[in-house]
Amino acid sequence: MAEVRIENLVKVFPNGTRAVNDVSLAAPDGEFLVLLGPSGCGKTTTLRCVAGLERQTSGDIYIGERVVNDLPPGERDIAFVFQFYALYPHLSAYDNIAFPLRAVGVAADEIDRRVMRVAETLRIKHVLRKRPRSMSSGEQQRVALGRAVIRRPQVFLMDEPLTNLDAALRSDMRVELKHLQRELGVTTLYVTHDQTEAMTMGERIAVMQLGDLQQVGTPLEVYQYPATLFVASFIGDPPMNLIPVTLEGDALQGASGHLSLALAPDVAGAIRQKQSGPGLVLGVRAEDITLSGGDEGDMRGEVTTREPLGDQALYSVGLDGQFIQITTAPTTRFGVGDAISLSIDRSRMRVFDAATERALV
Amino acid sequence: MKRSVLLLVAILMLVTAIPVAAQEKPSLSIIWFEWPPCNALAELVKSYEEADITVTCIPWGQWHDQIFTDFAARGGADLPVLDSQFIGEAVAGNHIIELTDWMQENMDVETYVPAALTYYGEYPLGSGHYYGVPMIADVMVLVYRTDLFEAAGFEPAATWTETLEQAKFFKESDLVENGWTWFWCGAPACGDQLQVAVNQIIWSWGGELWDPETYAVEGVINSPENAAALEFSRELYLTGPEGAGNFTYNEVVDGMCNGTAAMTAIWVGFAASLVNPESCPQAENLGFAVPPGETEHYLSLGGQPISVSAYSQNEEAALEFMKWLQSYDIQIEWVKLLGYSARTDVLASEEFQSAAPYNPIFAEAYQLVKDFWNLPEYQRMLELQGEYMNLAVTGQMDVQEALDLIAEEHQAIIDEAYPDGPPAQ
Amino acid sequence: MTTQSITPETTRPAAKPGLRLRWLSDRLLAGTFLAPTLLLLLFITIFPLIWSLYLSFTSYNVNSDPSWLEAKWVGVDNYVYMLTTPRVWERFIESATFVVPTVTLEFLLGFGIALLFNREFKGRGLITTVILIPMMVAPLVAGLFWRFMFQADIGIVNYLIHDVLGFQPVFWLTDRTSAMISLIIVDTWQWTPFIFLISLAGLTAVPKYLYEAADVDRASTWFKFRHITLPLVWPLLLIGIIFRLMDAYKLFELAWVLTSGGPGTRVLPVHLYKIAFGDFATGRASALGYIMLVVIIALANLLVRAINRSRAAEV
Amino acid sequence: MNVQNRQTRSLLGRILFWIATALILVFFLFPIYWILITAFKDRPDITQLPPRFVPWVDFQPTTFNFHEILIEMEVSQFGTATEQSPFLGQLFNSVIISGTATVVAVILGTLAAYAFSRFRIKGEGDLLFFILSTRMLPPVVTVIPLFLMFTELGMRNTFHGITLLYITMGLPFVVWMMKGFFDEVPHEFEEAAMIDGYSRLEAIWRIVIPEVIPPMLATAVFVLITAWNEFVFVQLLNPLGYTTVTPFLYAVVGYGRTEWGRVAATTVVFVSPIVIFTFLVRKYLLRGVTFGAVRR
Repeated sequence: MAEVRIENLVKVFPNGTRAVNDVSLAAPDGEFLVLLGPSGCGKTTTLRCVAGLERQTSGDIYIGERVVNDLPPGERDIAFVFQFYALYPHLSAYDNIAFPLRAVGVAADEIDRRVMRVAETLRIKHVLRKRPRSMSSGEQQRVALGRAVIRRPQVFLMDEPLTNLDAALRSDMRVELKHLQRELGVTTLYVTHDQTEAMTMGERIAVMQLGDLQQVGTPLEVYQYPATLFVASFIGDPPMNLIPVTLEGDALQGASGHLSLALAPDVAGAIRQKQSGPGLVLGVRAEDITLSGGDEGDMRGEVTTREPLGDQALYSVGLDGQFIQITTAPTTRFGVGDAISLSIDRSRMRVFDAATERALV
Repeated sequence: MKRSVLLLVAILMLVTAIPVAAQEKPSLSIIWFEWPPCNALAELVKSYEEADITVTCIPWGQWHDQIFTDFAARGGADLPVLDSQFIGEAVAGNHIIELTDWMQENMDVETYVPAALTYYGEYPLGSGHYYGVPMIADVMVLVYRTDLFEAAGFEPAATWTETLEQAKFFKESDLVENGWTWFWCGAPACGDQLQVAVNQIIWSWGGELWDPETYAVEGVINSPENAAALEFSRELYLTGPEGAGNFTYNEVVDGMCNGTAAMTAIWVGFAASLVNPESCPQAENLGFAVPPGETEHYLSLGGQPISVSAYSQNEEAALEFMKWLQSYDIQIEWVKLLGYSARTDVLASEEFQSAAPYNPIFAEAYQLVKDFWNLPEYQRMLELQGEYMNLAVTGQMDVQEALDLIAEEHQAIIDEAYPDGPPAQ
Repeated sequence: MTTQSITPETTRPAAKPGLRLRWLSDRLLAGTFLAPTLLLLLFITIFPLIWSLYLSFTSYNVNSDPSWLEAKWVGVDNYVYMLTTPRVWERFIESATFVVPTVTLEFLLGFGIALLFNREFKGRGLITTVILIPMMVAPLVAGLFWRFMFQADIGIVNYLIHDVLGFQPVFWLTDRTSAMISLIIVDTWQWTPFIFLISLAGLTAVPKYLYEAADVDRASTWFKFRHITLPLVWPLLLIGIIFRLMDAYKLFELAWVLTSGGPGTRVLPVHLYKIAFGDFATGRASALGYIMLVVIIALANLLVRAINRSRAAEV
Repeated sequence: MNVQNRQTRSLLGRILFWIATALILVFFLFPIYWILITAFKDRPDITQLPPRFVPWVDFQPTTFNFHEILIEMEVSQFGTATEQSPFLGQLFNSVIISGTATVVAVILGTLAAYAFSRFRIKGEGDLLFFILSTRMLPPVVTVIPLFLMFTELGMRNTFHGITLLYITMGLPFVVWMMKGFFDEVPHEFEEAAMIDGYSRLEAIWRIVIPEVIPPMLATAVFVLITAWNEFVFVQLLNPLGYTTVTPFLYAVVGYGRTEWGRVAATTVVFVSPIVIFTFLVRKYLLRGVTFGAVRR
């Protein structure tokens, strides 16, 4: 098993687009690191550069201690699972899984033993004789996985392997994949645009946008302490409420005066010192806001919608043309149009600099 | 009876102009292959009042098959000009009418070169039944480079062996690249070129292709004389350009005209193009003579007979035209237009002798003519002869072996076609 | 399933009432689509087929027999004659010595060039189109000009071999073996572009990600060729080979013009032509024609079955 | 359109590549070049040795041959009789005959191919093989019966006669090529359209037609080439009326002296329409010729 290190990776395509913009990232040995971001953010390109399927414009890639920039994919000891599985249409499942071993001339009985073991673990023994065209997408996906696993590579590189599965199968596969990876302990870079996959599978998540690495952190850090406005808006469902505010003295004031949030002097001081301009954005999760009937909270407003979500209720309150979303216990009973007041948990809020979009506190 | 051959594909092409229905004058159509005499004939017929005549000249490659496909469709031209060897096929399919009696009344039969009448029209040979009359006579003339002969102090030789010595001399000399160039192609697409060339050498060595009385080929075509004649042909071949095994008339004319060969013998029909400086750079240096003989002196007969189609709508008018065509003064007009006549009186006439420098030589050479078998099986026998003799001449097969193979297969063809011997005369 | 051809996101057509009886329209439609092709094929080919098949059992000679309706029935004599005459067997062998090397050479050369050109390089579009021109030239002209070039004394090929490189001149068209070689060279020159085009089409149709997967699986170039390219492209090549096999087998014009059907190149169609148009022995010619047909159908059948087998193993 | 973008990184690899390409181009294109320059030579230059390769350097190009075949040809090399060259008329015939035959063959063949690919046809395999086998009998055998049949039906020397024949000759190729293509086009999109209420015909019109144009054009190239260069049948069936160029090509070779210049000039003019058409559709050639035999 090996550590994967990427340093100042840049990739500019011949048509000029800067797909990857100076990304530096390291996945320690055995870690399941997720590359998360919307489509076109450079996550797949980064993965393909690590695999050697694309040649980076500049920057270095290390697998274990070796620099692999100039090595062809075959010599990087990595396995790549494609989004569309890339199974050989003319070969049976057995031959597809056996392909990498045959490519390097492993003995037939050894191949047979290992293929059977992999088929066992991935529960695809019943399809070994079939060809891809006559298998379900779930089975095809597992065969693709089988082809990667059988080689016992140092690194797994997976490009959205679950996107083509139906919802139910996808959640099962998430668990299975995670379990398989932990059992094999192989360092894995996993690309996805689905934040639930990222949150549930990734030991750490690297969030990318327009080629830039926004933040790398554990799911909790990324969820609770987003480093940039983009990460804040991208992670979490419902997304973090982002309210434009300004610092007046020791309090954050909303544009229309409905919101004023008193801060501890040291916190206000820290903001004032780090902020590059007057514009600030207050970020607070729906579950970090509490509703109350009275009028002593940080903000007063009127309930616009209420959605029962089984284990929670989701309220939205209009403020200066945007809607603040608040999740509460299912039993709270405020109706549409009721006047309510909101109070924000100071310890779990984030303040961002509107210009640099970076978190200040 | 010779067949001049073009290099091209022999799959038929009909170019008979549909005769315009003349008011009262009947219309006749003639079909021949495209070469200067055909244009000359078109010129000649203009002076004929009793009918509107259209002459169609089609590329040689399609000529034989075109006529016979028309026969198959029971149509075609009123007056087809066939080749001497076609007579057998045409009579077998009774596509042309018998002219034996008509000839006696309407033609001065006695003035013709006897061999011409026989070989152009009689089928089966010696049967006395005639189906065609001479349209044009043709024979090969020796063509040589007068300037080279002067330089070497040579005169056109009377015998083939002496001619060979001359050719060898030229081959070794640096006066010219090659000695004797000839149309050695014996392949199916070349028709009868090698065959007419070698036949006259075989006959001049006293050899025969077959015995016309007994239809026997075995022992005749592979006789010692024939073997010697074929051996001689091989040596003559070696004095020519390399790889001439596929030469046709085109390559021979090219060779003589761009000056890479000293001597050849070719149908007099080509003479007109050889003396035309515009199309032949060596025109001034080309002399003509009677081709040589050996112990005997025979030359392959060329020329074509003209016949009357059995499917012609106006047979009378056709026969009238034939009578007009064969008359002395029309034959004189014919030779003036560089045509060639089989009538000895015309050949001796002053008009003919002066029409072209080589005409006197033609008149003399034409007396020595002899021809193949004109059996319906002519085609297959011709092919076999061409294939094996070509291999012998180009040194790819031993001469005797080639002749034995020809004899064996010719005999098989004849035995199959005439199981109980030659047809009753 | 790459989405090269149709993108799933094609906007759905606005719903419009279609024909109610969908299954009828399908069967009716199938009929109307197939009818013109089948009728035309039947109309044009059926009469000649029946006519020549019938006559192959008669001694009909289009020249001497008055009409083919009264042709004399001789049963299988023609077939027996054809199959027992040694000369006909020579022709079959000569045909084989032409067809087999030619189609093999065209396959190897065509597929090789396709592999070579299956990459990005300057002028790729132009070169892949210009190289097709030999295919467009009439066979007669190809034969004529190659004959001009192969002419022993004044041809350019011998000029190059003899005068420039100093070797002995080759009798391309007159020597029995070299005549066949020159025939093969010219046919290969004219029809390799056909196999090249089909091969290149096949190579570009193989999805790129398969090669990426193979690269990752450490497959060598040869291993990729042997286990991905060939198996996927092979059925397409077979179809190309079938068409080439049929045409090379029927070759007539080129042999007639290049070597005049001369020594060593008397392939079956030339022999057949001589029988049909030289001797006008239509009965015999038709018999030989049908023997040839049976041989080529057997060969083509083998190849077609091979294609279906590769597709059928699709289970 | 996937193209292997293995950059031949190494310099040696690139040099070898371009040497191989040069050799290939010389082998395939030199004869074409030789025909082209022969068309611009007059007779003495043509058969000279050492051969004249470069115009303006080795020989002065002349348009004499083109003048002869396009305007007026000197008929017999001996006399001075000239006649208006029939070439242009025949070229027009070639265009309308081969053109119509190609268009009709491609359309009919494509419809049949669609039927074979989409509907379950009884005995489909045998039917397809029958269609293919119509191309197997050597023309020499079928030429006589066709000649008799056309004479009987009065279809000789007509436009529709020869065109019908060329359509039939082109159909097998079109059916096999287009069937392969249709097998490759997924059914789902047509079915989806039909579920939305479209009839099969409308589904074809909206979904299939736009997708099928490229391979039809690619197939058209092959059918056109076969019809354009056909000689055996046209010169037997249409000697008088609607004759195409190929018989003229045979005749123009000449008798006594091979008219290389005229043959070359005729070829250059005769082959250019096909080269142009192929160049126009070159983009579609690759995409259209897969016969659907390469599985995705």
